[in-house]
Amino acid sequence: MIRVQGADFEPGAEIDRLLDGNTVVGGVASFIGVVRDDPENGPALRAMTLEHYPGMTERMLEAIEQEANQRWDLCASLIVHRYGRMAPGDRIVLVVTAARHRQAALESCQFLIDWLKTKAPFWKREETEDGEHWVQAQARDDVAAAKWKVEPSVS
Amino acid sequence: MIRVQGADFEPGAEIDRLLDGNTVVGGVASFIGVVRDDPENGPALRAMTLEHYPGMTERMLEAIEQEANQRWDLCASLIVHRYGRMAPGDRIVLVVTAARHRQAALESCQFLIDWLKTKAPFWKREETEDGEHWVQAQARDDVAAAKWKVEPSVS
Amino acid sequence: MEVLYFAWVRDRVGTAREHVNPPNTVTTVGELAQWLATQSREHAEAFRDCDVLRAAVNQEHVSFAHPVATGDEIAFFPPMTGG
Amino acid sequence: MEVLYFAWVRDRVGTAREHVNPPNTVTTVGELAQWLATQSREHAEAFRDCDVLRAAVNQEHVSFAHPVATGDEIAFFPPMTGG
Repeated sequence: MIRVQGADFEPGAEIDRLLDGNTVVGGVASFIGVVRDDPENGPALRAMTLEHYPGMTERMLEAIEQEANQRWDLCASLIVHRYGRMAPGDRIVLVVTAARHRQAALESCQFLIDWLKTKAPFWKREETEDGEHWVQAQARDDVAAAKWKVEPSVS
Repeated sequence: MIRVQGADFEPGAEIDRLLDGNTVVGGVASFIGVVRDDPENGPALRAMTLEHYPGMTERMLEAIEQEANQRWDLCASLIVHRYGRMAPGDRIVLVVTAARHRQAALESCQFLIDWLKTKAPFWKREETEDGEHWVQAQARDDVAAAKWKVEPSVS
Repeated sequence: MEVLYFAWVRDRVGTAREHVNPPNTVTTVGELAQWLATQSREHAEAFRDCDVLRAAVNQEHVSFAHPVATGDEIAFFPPMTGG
Repeated sequence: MEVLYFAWVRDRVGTAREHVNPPNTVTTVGELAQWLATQSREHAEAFRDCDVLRAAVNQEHVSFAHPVATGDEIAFFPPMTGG
């Protein structure tokens, strides 16, 4: 299941809902992305705004969730991604994967979050003490996604 | 932080408590181990009982949490492990790791759960339709833990 | 064609969305980008560094060699930085 | 010495914990296991497959070559299957 929303989410409630009544799940991996202030590396962050491409975002998230379910034997999966303005400490993204075996849950969770960081159509604008700017893509994130050998649709 | 307890836990509340007021965390990885019924591979599971070694369990969990914090740059970590009798669908173990960067959170979470599955002093007894038995250690789990090159204290 | 802009591409063009009718000679995403760049000083600025831009046609990631046709929804945006 | 048993080792011995006073010749975990095996039919059964057993002295994992002394807490148990 995927959701793209402006509102915050409750990780515990999301996990409970995903697992409700399921007795074959042995492990649930989850990742929560949080707005981070990084005062050691630049001016203090006041807020950030995530812009997205409505429609395309949902399609891409559905496609990558499907791919995770093809690669790993999962019982359930969930991606919740927020857009809009958020402050340091706010939750941005939630990935939950449930599987009979822990390895499938852990690996697919990592796969999905690596993908989301590089390939999902979101753009981050930061508001700092020094003003506003669009965040540049980081080569490090591309390396993390590339290790999964996901064929990019962009040439 | 580590806790060994008979009572159930709420993953969402545990994560919230761990992060409360923290604005440098960028990612939170978590893993929940759940009692799994595996009807395709044997008689249906009615319940299982986790026995542990009080005192030694806490010492070992504290030591491995410390090791995770030495290997990765973590902001916070939590291990909650239950003992006693549990039914299919019940939560057994929770690992939460929070870090500035997602890779540290994801890797340390996997490291801790691999360790817990093989090295923590817990023993599992299953009650199935066909009777009760102690679960045998699985070679697969040892392989998962060995990839972290944790030196075993047992010769 | 509907053309959508995101992030700093939108900031530079000055609009999030516009309806355009390029000449028949515009048959690919790359040719559309070149033609758009001639439409105003703002468009020229937005498409100056075409190499860093990404494109989608009908909400699918595509290369600049991908064909475009009347009725398509074409988007231009910088590399993603989400999550 | 306090000796603790866990899981099926405890089931076989028939007790979770016992206070023992082995002779002075017992100086290692392995020697203690051999001596315990002579104490009853149940002990003999529990220590029959010594190879699969693990041990701890004062709540630290140790090998069967590890020394034991008066006042130590020694535990015998099968490989862990927790988590």
